[in-house]
Parts: sequence; C-alpha cells; structure tokens
Amino acid sequence: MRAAIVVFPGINRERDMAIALELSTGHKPRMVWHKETSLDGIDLVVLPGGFSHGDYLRCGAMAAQSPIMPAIRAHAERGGYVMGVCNGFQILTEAGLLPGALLRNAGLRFLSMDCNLRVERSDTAYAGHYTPGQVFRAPMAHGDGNYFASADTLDRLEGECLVAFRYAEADGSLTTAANRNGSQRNIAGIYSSNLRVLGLMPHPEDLVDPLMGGTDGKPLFDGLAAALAA
Amino acid sequence: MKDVNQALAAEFGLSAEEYQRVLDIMGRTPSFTELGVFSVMWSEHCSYKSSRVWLKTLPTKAPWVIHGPGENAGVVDIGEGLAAIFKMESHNHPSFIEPYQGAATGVGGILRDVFTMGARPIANLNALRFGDPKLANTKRIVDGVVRGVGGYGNCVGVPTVGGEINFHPSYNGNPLVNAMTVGIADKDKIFLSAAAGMGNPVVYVGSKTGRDGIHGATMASTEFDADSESKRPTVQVGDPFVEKLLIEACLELMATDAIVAIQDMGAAGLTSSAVEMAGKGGVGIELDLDHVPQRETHMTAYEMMLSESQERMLIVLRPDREDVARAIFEKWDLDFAVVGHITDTGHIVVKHNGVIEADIPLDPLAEQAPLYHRPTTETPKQAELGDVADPVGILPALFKLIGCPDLCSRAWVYDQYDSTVGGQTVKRPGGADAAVVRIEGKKRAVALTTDVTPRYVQADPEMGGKQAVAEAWRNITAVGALPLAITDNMNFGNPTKPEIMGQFAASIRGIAAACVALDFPVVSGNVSLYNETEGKGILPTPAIGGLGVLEDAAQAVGLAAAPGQSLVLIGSIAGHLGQSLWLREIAGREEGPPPPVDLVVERTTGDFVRTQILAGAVAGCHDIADGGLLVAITEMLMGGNTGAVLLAPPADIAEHGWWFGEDQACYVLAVTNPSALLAAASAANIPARLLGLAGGSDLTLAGGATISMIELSAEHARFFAEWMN
Amino acid sequence: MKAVVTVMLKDGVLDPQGKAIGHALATLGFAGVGEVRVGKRIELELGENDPEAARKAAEDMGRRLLANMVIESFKVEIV
Amino acid sequence: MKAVVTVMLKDGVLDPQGKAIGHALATLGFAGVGEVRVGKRIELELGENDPEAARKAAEDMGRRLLANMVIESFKVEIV
Ligand SMILES: Nc1ncnc2c1ncn2[C@@H]1O[C@H](COP(=O)(O)OP(=O)(O)O)[C@@H](O)[C@H]1O
Ligand SMILES: [Mg+2]
Repeated sequence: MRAAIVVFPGINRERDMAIALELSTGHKPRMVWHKETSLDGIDLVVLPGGFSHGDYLRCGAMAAQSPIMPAIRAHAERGGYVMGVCNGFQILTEAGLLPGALLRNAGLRFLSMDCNLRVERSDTAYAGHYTPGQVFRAPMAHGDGNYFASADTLDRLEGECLVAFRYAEADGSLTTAANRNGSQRNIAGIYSSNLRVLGLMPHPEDLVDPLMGGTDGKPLFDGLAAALAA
Repeated sequence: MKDVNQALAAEFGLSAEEYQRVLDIMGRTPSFTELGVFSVMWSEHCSYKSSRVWLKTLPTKAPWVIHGPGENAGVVDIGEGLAAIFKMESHNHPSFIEPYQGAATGVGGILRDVFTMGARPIANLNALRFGDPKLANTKRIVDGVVRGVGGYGNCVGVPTVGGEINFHPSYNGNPLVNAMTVGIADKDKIFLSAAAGMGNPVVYVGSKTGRDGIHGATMASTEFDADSESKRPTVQVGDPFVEKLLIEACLELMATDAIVAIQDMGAAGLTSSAVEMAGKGGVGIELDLDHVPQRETHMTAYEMMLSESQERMLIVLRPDREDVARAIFEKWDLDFAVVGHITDTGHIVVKHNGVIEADIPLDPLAEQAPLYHRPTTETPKQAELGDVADPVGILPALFKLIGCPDLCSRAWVYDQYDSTVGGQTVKRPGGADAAVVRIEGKKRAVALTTDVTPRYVQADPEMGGKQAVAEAWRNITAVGALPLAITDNMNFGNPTKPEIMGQFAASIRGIAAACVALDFPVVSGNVSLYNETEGKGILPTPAIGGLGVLEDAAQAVGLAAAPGQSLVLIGSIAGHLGQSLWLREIAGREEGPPPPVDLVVERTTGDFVRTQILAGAVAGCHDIADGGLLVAITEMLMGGNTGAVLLAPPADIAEHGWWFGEDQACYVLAVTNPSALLAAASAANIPARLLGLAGGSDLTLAGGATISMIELSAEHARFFAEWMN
Repeated sequence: MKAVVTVMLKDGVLDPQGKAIGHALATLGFAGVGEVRVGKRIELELGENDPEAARKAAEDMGRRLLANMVIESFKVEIV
Repeated sequence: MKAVVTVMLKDGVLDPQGKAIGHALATLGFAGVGEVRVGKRIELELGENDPEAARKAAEDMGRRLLANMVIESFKVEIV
C-alpha cells in the first residue's frame, strides 16, 4: 500500500501518523506539501491532526481551500481511500467530503485524555481487524470535536450504517459521560457512503506501541495494510 | 519626543548612578533610543544586576554538560550522539496582567530559547503558583493561565507532559508562571548566538513588529503598584501558529550550512538579540530599521528596538546562503528581511530614515552593566515544633489532605494539555514522579520534572533550596532514570530588601550544595525578582526543572501499585511534621523547620532505588513528598485502582508523624517479591520496611480503621471540578 | 471600502459559548438575561470603491471561506 | 429588549486570526484585501423594556465579562 500524509501548515501529528503507518505497512508514507497538486500512485491519503492555519476562523476551514484539495477530492471521487484524523476530520467536513461539522467541545475546554471507542461495523478497510461492538482505547486531544449534523443527515448516516465509531464506556454502553465533547449520538467517526473516506476525532496513531500505554490503535493500521495490500 | 534627562531615565527605570554611568560611557547625552537600549539591557530581567553575583556560585560543570548558563538554554550530552537542550523561564508579571496571553507568550518564549539552538522541542512543563483559591480573582487567573499554556503548547504540537500547581495567599497579587521546554538535537549540531564575519547579513525572520510589550523587560523588573494598570497596553499577544511555522522553518534552515549565529528575540526584542549576538561575538552590528517588517505605521526607532512582538528571530547568515534561507522562510510564509550587517566597530549602530538613532559601544554596555552586591540578612531559624497532638485521627486527616487544593488531582489541569502529540510520551502527567518522553526512533528517553516547596524555602531558604534540588533528583530517580542536570527559575520578592536578598543568597547556597552532592549541575535558568504587591512578597520560590536519561524507555516505572503487590518503604521516617501539609491543613499551623535534607543519604538511597528499578525488581515507585507516607501510598493505590491493608507503624514514632511526616530521601516501592527487596536493602545498608499489601477496594490500617478507595478517589477528584465547574 | 461580515450560528445549532455566557452573567447577578448567541464580526478593508462590487466580493468571501453554511449564516454590511 | 455587544481587539493589538484570514483570502484569489480584524458579536435577550436601562446593563456586562478590557474594547447597540 502506498500512503501519503498531507502536510498543511500548522498540523502537528504528521510524524505520529507516519510512525503508525510504517509500523503496519513496512513503508514510509510520502509526505505531501499542501501546495502540491498531484497524488498520483497513492492508495491512501491521510489528513493528520494538528492546528492547520492555527485553527483560526474555523478548524480546517482554510486547509480545505489548499491547492492539494482538488487532488484529494478527485482521489475520493475515484473511490480512493482518504482518512482524516482530528484536524483532518475537520478539514474533510469543511471540504464537504464528509457531512456535518465539528463544533467547539460542549464544555468549551480542550480535552486531552484516552477515550473508549465502540466499533460500529468492521466490514470496512479501516475496521477489518476489529470486531463489531468491540471497544478500544484511543487518546483524544481536541478543542472542537463536538460532531454536529442536521437530523436528517444523522438519520441518513445511521440508516446507511455510516457511523464508524462512537464514544462509549468500557462495556460498550453509550453514555453522556463517555461522550465528553458533546457529539450528537456519541459520534466519534463517520464514513462516506462508499466507506472509503473515514473521519474520526481521536488518535489511534498515538496508541500503537505498548510503551505508550497500549496498542489499541494498531489494528486500524494493520487492517488498512491488509485491505490495501499490494 | 521627550528630551533625555535624569527624570526620563528614572521613568525608564534607571537609577541616578546608572544614568550617570550611561553619560560616562557615551560621553554625551544619549538619544531617546539609546536611553531605551540602556534601560532594557540594564534592567533586572536582562542584566541580572542583583542576582549575578550569586548565580556565579552555582556549579555548572560536569563531563556531560556541553553548554551551561550563558547560552539561550543549557545543553547536556544524553548519549548516542544526542544532546538535550532545556531551560525554564518565568512570565509572572504578564500572566497577572493578562493570564491567557501572559502564559501563552511565556510558553512561546521558552520554546524559542530552545529551538534557536537547533533542537526540536519534544516536551513542555509548567510550574504554576497561585493565590488563595477562595478568591474569585485566583480562579480567573488559574483558568486563563491554564488555557494559555494549553492554547499555545497544544497548537505548536509540543506535548505538555508535566509541571506543578500550588496555592498560597502570598501569590494573590503575584502568580508565578514558569515554563520549561526540552528539545533534542545532534550534539555536534548546536547553534550558538555569537555573531561573526565582517559584512555578514543580519536577517530578521518570523512575525512583523508592532508596538507590543514595549518596556516589558523593565516591567518585569519592578514591583506592582496601583498604576500597573497604566502598564497594561504593553500586553503581547502570541501567535502559536506562526511559532509552529518558525520552528519548522528554522529547523529546515539549520539542516543547511547557512547559519553563522542565531538568537530568538525575547525580552527587550531586537535590542537584546542584536546586542547579545554582537557582544558575544566581539564584533559590531549595524541595523537599518527601514527594513524591519512592520505591522504598524510610523513606528519610531525606539519602538522598533524595544518592541517585544512575539515569534521573531535574528540570524547572521553566510553571505552566499541568503537565497537558500530566503526560499525556506518564503515557503513557510514567514517574513524574511536583511536588516543589517556585522561590522568591526564594536558598536551597535541603529539607522532609521537615514538618521543614526543609536550608536553605542558594546563592551561597556555589557561590562559596565550595573552589578549589585545587595545587602542580605539571614532568615532566622524556625523554633523546633515539639509534639503536636493529632486532633482528628489518621483516616479523617488523609481524607482532608487528599482533597485539599495542594494535594488533590491535577487532572483538570493536564487534561487540557495535549500530552501525547509526537507519539513518544511514555509516562503522562499523573502517571509517574517524572514525565518520560522517548526520543523518536530510539530506545532512549528523557525524564523530566519541576519541583520546589516554597513553604520550606520560606522557613529555611538554604534547606529549602537543597530540598528543591533533592526532590527533582528523587523524582527522576523514581522512574528509573539517571539525573543529569537542572534549570532553575528563581522567583523572589524585592531584592532591595535585605531579608529577601538573604533568602535568595541562602537558597542559592542550598541549591549549589545539592547540585554538587548529587552531580546535578545547573545548565540554565532565569531570575524573576520584585514579585511583590503593595510591599507583600511571595514565598521564595526557586523552581527547579530537572532532566534525566533512561537508556531504555521500557525500563521506566510509574507510580501505580497493582493488587497483589507489596508496598515497601525505602529510607527512614522520623515523623517530621514541621512545615508539613498535615500541620497546615489539619493542625492549622505553618510552623517549624522544614524536613532536614541529608544529601549523602539522599544519594545512596536514590542510587539503590534506581538500581532496583533497572534490575526489573520494581513494579511501581513513588517518592514521599507533600503529605507524607500515607498520601504517597494512597496516590499509588488510586493509580492502580486498588486498596491495601497496611501494617502498624513502629512503636517509637507518633502515628500521625509516621503517616504524614514529610521526611526526605524516602520512596515507596510496589514489588512482587518484597523479601528479595528487603534483603537487597539490608545488604546495601539501606533502611527498608514492609508497609503492607495492595488489594481489595478499601484502605485499611492495622487496628481495623478503614476507608473506601472510591470515597478517597472521589474526594481527590473533587476540588478542581467543583471550583471550575 | 470596508465590509463587515457577521457570521452567526443557524438557529437549531446549539451554541455552548452562548449558553456559558448566559450562565456566567446569571452568576454575576444579571437577572432576566434570556437567550445569548455568540457570533463573529469580521471587518475587511477592500480595495474596491464601488459598494456593489464590494458587497459581491464580501458575499463571495462569506460563502467560500468566512462562513460554514452547514452550521452558520452570514450578513454583509458595507461601511 | 435585545442588546448586541460587539467586542473587538484594541487597535495595535496583534490579531493573529485576522492576519490568517487575510492571507487565506489572498490565496483564494481575492485581490486587494487589506487589514482584516476579527471580533465577537454577542446577542443578548434582556428582561429590560427601557432602552436606557438595557444599555446600562449591557455596558456593565461588557466591562465585567464580555470583553477583556486589557486587550479588547466593546460597543453596545440596543435593537
Ligand atoms: N537562575 C539562574 N541560574 C543559572 N543560569 C541562569 C539563571 N538565570 C539566568 N541564567 C542564564 O543566564 C542566561 C540569560 O538568561 P535569560 O536572559 O533568561 O536568557 P534569555 O535571554 O534567552 O531568555 C541564560 O543562559 C540563562 O540560562
Ligand atoms: Mg533567548
């Protein structure tokens, strides 16, 4: 699998993501500067976490206007794989590649701690190494992760089973306490209709090494490596 | 523009003698701009005029020290060809005036001190001291400072992995915000600030210059008074986004051979960076301010020279590399301007609109900078405490202590700091006595901590100084790391008061003694004086930032104890309650001498503990500090979600002394094989004692008194959540 | 010519910031404060001299960058 | 009665957000965009019916909570 990580000015988890991808795929991902315009030969495009353009105005709003965006959009339209994590998820919603928006956390504070994610479906390239209903841990670190979409958009997401992960308790139950940022319906991540584009707020890439407190995030990358092998 | 005379000099914070010295150096009346340059360079903040004589007595050398004090940050060899570069710096006054921006720009400033030397910043820490939590103003300042530290650190993508936060009414009008940054570089690729090379271009990069923080350096050097209000317009606003770009652009440029010298524009902005760079290089420098990127119109030379606009650096380039450099900064959308060149005149010459606004000889500016041997009086020793009755009993006291503002969970604070970005954080805040951050792509890790116990320093500045260094050393040891060096941030009151200067001198003595005994030299630091409001000074607060190294991050241990593990005390407890939190919170007294620090015992005990950890014999380790033994045990149990059954104290010690005394050089270890540890200890002549067994959901004392861990954990978590709801 | 673009959250999009301010005002003792909504005011210096052209440009900016039409609406004012 | 409190950074205080927006507009091809300043617009439902009292209340709120007088200034409008 050939992966690329898009480097927008101000993002800061590109190296974490590169480490996680290399660990599972054996290859260093290509770093693509936001002013580039081509993604030829890339299977997976990753928009990493951070504060693109300082998160000024709205998180991801300015990055969504980057020169690289048309290439990312074309890649997605071609049925290519695109994963946006944290700021990357915000950029994907701002660019209209995923529905909804990410608002300021309900408590109006930055949230940095591990959360539990419930896997809603595992028949995708991203979740193949998890099982449906499985709960795994991932660090979160964001100030604007409060997922919002109109009622009908939410119903469509649910109807088409496009919710990827939800904030849950360790036992998989969906509570308000587990839903720290106030996201609608505990949504932590969603897929595009063709299941090729994934956006999620937490950071599985920061939990792929037992030394850092666990490997709960590793199956996501192993799954991708397997699904996109060759 | 006002004419220059003694009155104006006084307004600029120069004494009559200092102004006379300016006249002697210049041989004429200085220009307005020249007076501004003298006043900031000779301010307490930049010249260390009250503290220098004492700072010189600090031990700063060791085989592993590459650069000690005198550079933008300290540099130590951590093996495998790598260097750790670190420093702590205060932003106290700005944080009182505007908590969010004050704290944010404090983080930004210390980051620049570290990456200007060629290091990629890998960790931030912050040591915070605030006033009485009962005051609404304290709440406002805490909230703003914590948001500011997080707002800046999270955005630049440097994990904030540790620090301290404490409360005492003496900080009501003078909160302390001390920020520390640690970076990693190849040890043969360190960048210094000494300018060289006749005619070499002097380049300005980063953000544009505005009228921000003019005279911030002098503000940081005076006491607060009623008219501090009027100083408010000098508040600087930080732009962490630009800082992030600046880090990446500078590191990219540093990978080339273009740089001759580089220095951040910190306090006193363009003035101090230009003066320090040329001064250290023994050359001259000429600046043409017409080329300085400006955010405002009609800025004067004085304003541009003194502006403290953030996120700016000054670089001396190889002339043939200007284009390489320009291309890099343009790629990152940062300003890049040649604003001058290096000369052989030994002067700093500042031109604006074709007029020479300043022409100052650099040697006298530095060498004749004021240096004061201020009078000192020794702090009287505290009377011995004698016996103190236990008014409430052990578990009620524990319950109260574990929930008090100085001992309760800090999660509310560090949950707002991104501690995992970078993917190398082995021990996060709250998980161990020191933060542990692995070096990307290596097994090696650094262990980091900040420590000081101001109430000890107040009671006995020398002992308190020793204790601060000892505790930093102990915290690094407690994760299994080898302590290497410290940075210090000396926060004190008004140095013109002999008793304050006495505190300063004595604590430096204590720090120095501990550094020598523990092979733990000072490689960088910062001084913040005049932390007084209406004559009331803060508790003397010499914050110590410690750095240690682990060859294999996998060997690091946290502080949690798991069910089934035995708890063993290493070190000996005399039950010292003087200046303890038990005495303050339970008996309502702030009295007595602080716990004595025996540096020989400290070292032998710590070396033993580290050996055991590296041998893999230890599952969890926590030193005894604020709150004493029982608080330490409780923290270990909360960390492992378990209870414990504890054995009785020795008969010859008062029970509350045993459980709550703050004796030094003590550790609690969680182990699976206690007898092996006890045997090893006795073989090494280290006092050790079995304390009990972890397990269950309650904490139970010999004799049956018991309390549920759920209750304790809830009380531990309560304060900040309720306070900030 | 100067344009002021005001961006507000659409009704139905909950506004935690507004709620927090309302709460804080109440605790400060301001009685009878009802709903509080927080939005952005963006002031732009435009090279334009023709008010109509300026408005068109500002509206274009609002749609393409300044507002996120999924959650926000905006108003343009030329001053 | 409704009050609108507009909070802007004082002149001379760096506005990183405005700067970034100006830059983004330029890269989007909007030529001739000069300075961009970003502030807050806070709309408050007040229990007051007397405009003067409403203004006084809103100004009080501005000073005590809505604006950070160290770096910001505010304007009140009653609608
Ligand atoms: N208390 C101290 N102990 C040791 N070194 C100190 C202390 N205070 C300042 N220094 C050193 O003096 C030099 C100048 O300090 P400072 O002006 O704070 O640096 P900068 O100008 O880069 O902020 C630095 O090398 C710093 O490490
Ligand atoms: Mg510096």
